[in-house]
Amino acid sequence: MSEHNTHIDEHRDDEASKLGMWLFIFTELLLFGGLFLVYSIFRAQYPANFHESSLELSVTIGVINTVVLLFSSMTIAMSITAIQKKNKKLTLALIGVTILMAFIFLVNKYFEWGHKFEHGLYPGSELMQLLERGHHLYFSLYFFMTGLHALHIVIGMVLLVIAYVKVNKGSIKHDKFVFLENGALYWHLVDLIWIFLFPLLYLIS
Amino acid sequence: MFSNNSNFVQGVDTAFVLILGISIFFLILLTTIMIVFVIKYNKKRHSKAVQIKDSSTLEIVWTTIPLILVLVMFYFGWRGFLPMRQVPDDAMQVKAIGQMWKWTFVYPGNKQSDSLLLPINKAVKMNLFSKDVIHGFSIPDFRVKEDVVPGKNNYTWFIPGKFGNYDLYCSAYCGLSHSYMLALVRIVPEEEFNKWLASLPLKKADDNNEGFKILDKNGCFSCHSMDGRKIVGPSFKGLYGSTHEVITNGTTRKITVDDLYLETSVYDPDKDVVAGYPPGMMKSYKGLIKEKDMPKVIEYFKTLKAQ
Amino acid sequence: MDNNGSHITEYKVLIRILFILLLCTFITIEITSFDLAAFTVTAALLIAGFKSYLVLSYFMHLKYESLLLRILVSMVFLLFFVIVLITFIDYSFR
Amino acid sequence: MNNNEHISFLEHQGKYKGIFAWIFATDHKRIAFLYMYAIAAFFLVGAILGLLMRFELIAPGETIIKPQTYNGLFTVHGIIMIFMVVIPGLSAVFGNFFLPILIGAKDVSFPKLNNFSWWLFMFGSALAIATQLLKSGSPDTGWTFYAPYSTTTGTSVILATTAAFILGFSSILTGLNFIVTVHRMRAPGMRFFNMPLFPWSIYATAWIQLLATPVVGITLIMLIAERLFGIGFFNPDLGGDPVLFQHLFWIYSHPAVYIMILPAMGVITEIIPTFCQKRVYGYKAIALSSLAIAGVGFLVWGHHMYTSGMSEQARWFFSLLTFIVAVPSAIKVFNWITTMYKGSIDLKPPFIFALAFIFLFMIGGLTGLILGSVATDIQVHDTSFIVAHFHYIIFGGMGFAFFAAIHYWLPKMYGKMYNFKIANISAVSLFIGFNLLYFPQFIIGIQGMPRRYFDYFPKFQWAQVISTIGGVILVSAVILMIYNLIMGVRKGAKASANPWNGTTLEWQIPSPPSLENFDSAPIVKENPYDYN
Ligand code: HEA
Ligand code: HEA
Ligand code: HEC
Ligand code: CUA
Ligand SMILES: [Cu+2]
Repeated sequence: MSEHNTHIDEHRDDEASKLGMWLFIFTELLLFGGLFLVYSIFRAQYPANFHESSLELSVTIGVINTVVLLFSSMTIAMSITAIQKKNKKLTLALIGVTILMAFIFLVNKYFEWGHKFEHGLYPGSELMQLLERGHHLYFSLYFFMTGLHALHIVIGMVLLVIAYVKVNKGSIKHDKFVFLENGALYWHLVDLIWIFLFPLLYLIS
Repeated sequence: MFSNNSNFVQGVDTAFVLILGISIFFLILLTTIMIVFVIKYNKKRHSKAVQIKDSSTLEIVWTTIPLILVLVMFYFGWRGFLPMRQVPDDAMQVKAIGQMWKWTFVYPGNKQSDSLLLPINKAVKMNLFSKDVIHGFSIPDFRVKEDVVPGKNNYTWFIPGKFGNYDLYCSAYCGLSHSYMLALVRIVPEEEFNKWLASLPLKKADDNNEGFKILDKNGCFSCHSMDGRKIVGPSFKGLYGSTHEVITNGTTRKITVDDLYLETSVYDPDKDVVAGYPPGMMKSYKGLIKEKDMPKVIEYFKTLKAQ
Repeated sequence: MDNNGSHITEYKVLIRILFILLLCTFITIEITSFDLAAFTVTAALLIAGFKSYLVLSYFMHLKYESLLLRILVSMVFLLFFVIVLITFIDYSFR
Repeated sequence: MNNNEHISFLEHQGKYKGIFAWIFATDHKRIAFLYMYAIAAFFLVGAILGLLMRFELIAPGETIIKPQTYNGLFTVHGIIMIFMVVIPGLSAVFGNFFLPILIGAKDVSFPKLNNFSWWLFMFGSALAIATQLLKSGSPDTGWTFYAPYSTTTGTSVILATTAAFILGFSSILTGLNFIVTVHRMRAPGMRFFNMPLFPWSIYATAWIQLLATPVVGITLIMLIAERLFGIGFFNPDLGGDPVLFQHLFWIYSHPAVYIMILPAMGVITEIIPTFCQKRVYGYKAIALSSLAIAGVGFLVWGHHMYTSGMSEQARWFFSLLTFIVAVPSAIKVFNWITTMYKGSIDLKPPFIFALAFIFLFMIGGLTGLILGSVATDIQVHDTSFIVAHFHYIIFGGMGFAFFAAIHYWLPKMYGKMYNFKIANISAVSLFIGFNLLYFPQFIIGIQGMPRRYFDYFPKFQWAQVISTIGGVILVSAVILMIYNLIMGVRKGAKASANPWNGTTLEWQIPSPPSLENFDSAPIVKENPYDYN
């Protein structure tokens, strides 16, 4: 940025950036951690209600989204292999596929949520207030957790789009790809959280 | 050694004196050492510092000693506390209801009172119940304190051991008049207690009225009475249908209390200010009392006839 | 933390991991469709734990990172686990 | 180093001029100044609110303000002091300035992020102050935001929690920056156990900031969602649980008290060896006890909830761990005092503040033991005993450490020296005013005076009057101290590079340091406190 701090940029430290990203991921994990804590406590208190409510969710959509995310997680991991192997075209293609997957995930989520909204089931709705306590808590958690997760998907997508542009411009290349690596790490975080969200929200017996 | 106000004083005060004693000992000891060093090794007297080597033995010693001491403190603290959770089976059950900002005590036989009268030397279990937010049931002289949490059946118990009047405070912050949420505790002989109990009125039946519940939950009754008394605001007794003067935008006019007036009074209290009361005392309850609940509230107002 | 000669994970490995992850997903669905009482949650969480282990080690390259970072990651998960456990000391006894 | 060609970072001409050279600065030293001026201003605002409360409490009944105003006052006083003053306080000001220098680095790892943290901090603070100006009135929940009161009150709770969330985010980014800096930027040859102890304490603090803050972040968002949509997590009518909010809140806020005190302990650990001209006693024990406090501190949050109706098992568990976390603090105190043994003690203002710190911290900490024990906490929970405990340990601890730090490092930061005599007078009168202000609160706390009380029984008045007098003395002393510091900076004598004869790296470079701190590679010693 300004002249008088150019000394900072002389010194490039990829390990530092990566460590920084990991630390940020720790923060995100504990952010969701708070929600998982709330979830576990209410689930322990209202097991039957949680089970009944979870039947309202479509396991199919959940499975599709899980597969989509796992797949995208793999493609973004592959993009790093590709850039290390100096294969720019493949890198771009893989990032592109990942972004596409993220988009599919969001479209899916849109329909899933939209379906609930149509039935008058959304935070603050009249119907929600009338539900039994356990059901109410379940759906509040459902919207809160998946909503926050979707927000992270959007942030991840933005990061990946930037990475795409940078790879295209050539500022991310085989010996300088820490931005892509960090974007990928963030994307895996999103996947990691979904790995827990899916069984906890969709598969309750 | 300690006062005999309740059966817990002994345990709590023992722990207190023990921890305080150890603390004061360390505070004085360390402060003295510090001052001695500052004087003795002052630059003027001791111009060259002596570099000393770390000693692991010393580190271990001064880790172990505090560790043992704190474990002792923990033990006494725990021992003083444990009886507070072990309620005898024959304890008299009294329900303490906390709401913004007053206490109500419900005795066996559905009798209710604003102050807590208790017979001496008899175990009493307080079942703590809140109608709105968290309050704190606290009688410092008895070493008794437990939060009154809505939706949770907290309890506490004690055996009063001395005649007299004691203060009961609300210890958990609960809003505007938190500091006025007090009650009187009176410890009396058993016969007096029984006589008093017999003379108590029954708990009011209003409790099942939907409108009453809404007003009660929002703390209206801390400023408005139902029996014609003037507290902070005018009484609700006979309010509906009555005519009186209000000040609207600085001009005095006469109104008759109807549905619409009640609604503005609740949602926009400063619009029509009752003559003789300062504006700005009552806050707007918009959003707190839902529009759909208003009819129930108004129905309830209609029941409060001025006989 | 010096690994400038960055490790390259082969495509094959990544595909294999994806395959295992998908398999785990379907096992989870199968398991939770039986009613094994408390065991179902445990099983589902164990599998999810295993899956996240895979994602962390291979997709996130943790396997090839410094020991320090691996310890830090496990500490974070441990911390969260301990916090949940302690909170349950309150909830399961009241 | 030739002094003639030395250009300090203050004189350095960058791309931006005037104010922009400051607010867009990425130099860690300039950012430290930015934090310091902002925090001093907030501190002043918070102190005035505190003083207003004291005047209200001077007599029973209404004296100068209405109950609702009083409730807003202690809430905003708490929010400002906790989230805007003491949590960023030492780590963002002196951590920013001296952490890189003490480990021989040019700057922190992410200078731009560092600047961004400051902007977030200012944004969050602006929101917090804006709550005062809204029509709905300042929040009246107490700084703890306990549900369900906070979900129902009509005041501007949403804005206040949003502010706290943003301030937390800023705190997380600062912590992240420092951890990476300590790992990646140490001068060649400096291993972890060659680092001075202030960086150690900042490092331990940074971990707490990083791992605890997100929990309160999500909790505050849940609270906002509760108000906006009625999600019901904390609302018993909808099946929720108010006590769960307390768990979540204290999972952050107990570790947060160690965010406040650890850097303070670090500062004291720097000052004592310098003024005793003696190597610090028990280097390893002090370093590791910081980590121990940070680690175990995560597991004791329930001691704020002994009366909330937790299970008995949880109560004894938290009590036991609370006592154990006190031991590392004791170790530090013992090591500090032993460091003075056979030293060559020079009673300069920074050292006097450090002595006051140790004494006040001991009182605050030892009364913490009374709170840690379940039986005695039942008696004093939510009374002014608690108010006295945390003012002793936060203001007497962290606050005095801040004053000690500014007197210790001011010559390095500005290259100027202040008047010692006035500094000593202000230190002593601060100490007297402080004890007058808070000690009586212990006594009436034991007798049952509840906290957050607008009004009280006349039997407590004697103490409240003493407290108010103490408050006035305290504020006058602070004004004297600040006046002295400002005069020092503006008109004081030029300070040499090493006025106290310290051994750590900051004293090897000119005052004020140059832009890149070290014009030649720093000489790293085996033991940072080597006086031979
Ligand atoms: C900087 C902040 C800070 C620090 C460091 C501490 C440190 C400690 N605190 Fe404090 N505390 C607060 C800030 C802090 N606290 C605040 C703000 C609140 C109120 C929040 C609110 O409700 O608004 C609070 C409330 C609080 C409570 C809840 C009270 C209640 O609401 O009922 C408890 C209970 O256990 C407690 C305990 C302790 C203990 C055991 C320590 C220990 O870490 C202290 C350790 C120190 C020492 C022990 C002294 C030094 C050692 C010696 C002199 C050697 C001799 C020692 C031995 C023999 C052991 N604190
Ligand atoms: C750092 C923390 C901090 C500090 C410094 C203070 C300072 C003061 N506090 Fe404190 N206080 C809290 C944190 C703090 N407080 C918290 C967390 C609560 C609980 C809130 C709640 O219940 O929710 C509380 C509650 C509280 C109460 C209890 C309210 C109640 O329960 O009813 C009272 C009552 O008198 C009080 C008084 C004061 C006074 C008179 C001062 C001060 O006026 C003392 C004088 C201080 C100064 C004069 C400092 C001036 C400093 C500067 C001008 C800046 C200098 C800076 C540089 C040189 C860089 N405070
Ligand atoms: C802090 C005290 C306070 C609380 C709490 C309070 N009020 Fe009031 N109220 C007043 C005062 C003072 C007045 C008279 C001045 C005015 O009209 O604004 C008043 C006036 C009224 C009036 C008009 C009375 C008349 O004689 O015309 C109504 C109706 C009313 N309040 C209803 C309520 C309801 C319903 C609630 C609870 C949801 C409530 N109030 C809570 C203080 C309070
Ligand atoms: Cu009820 Cu405070
Ligand atoms: Cu604590």
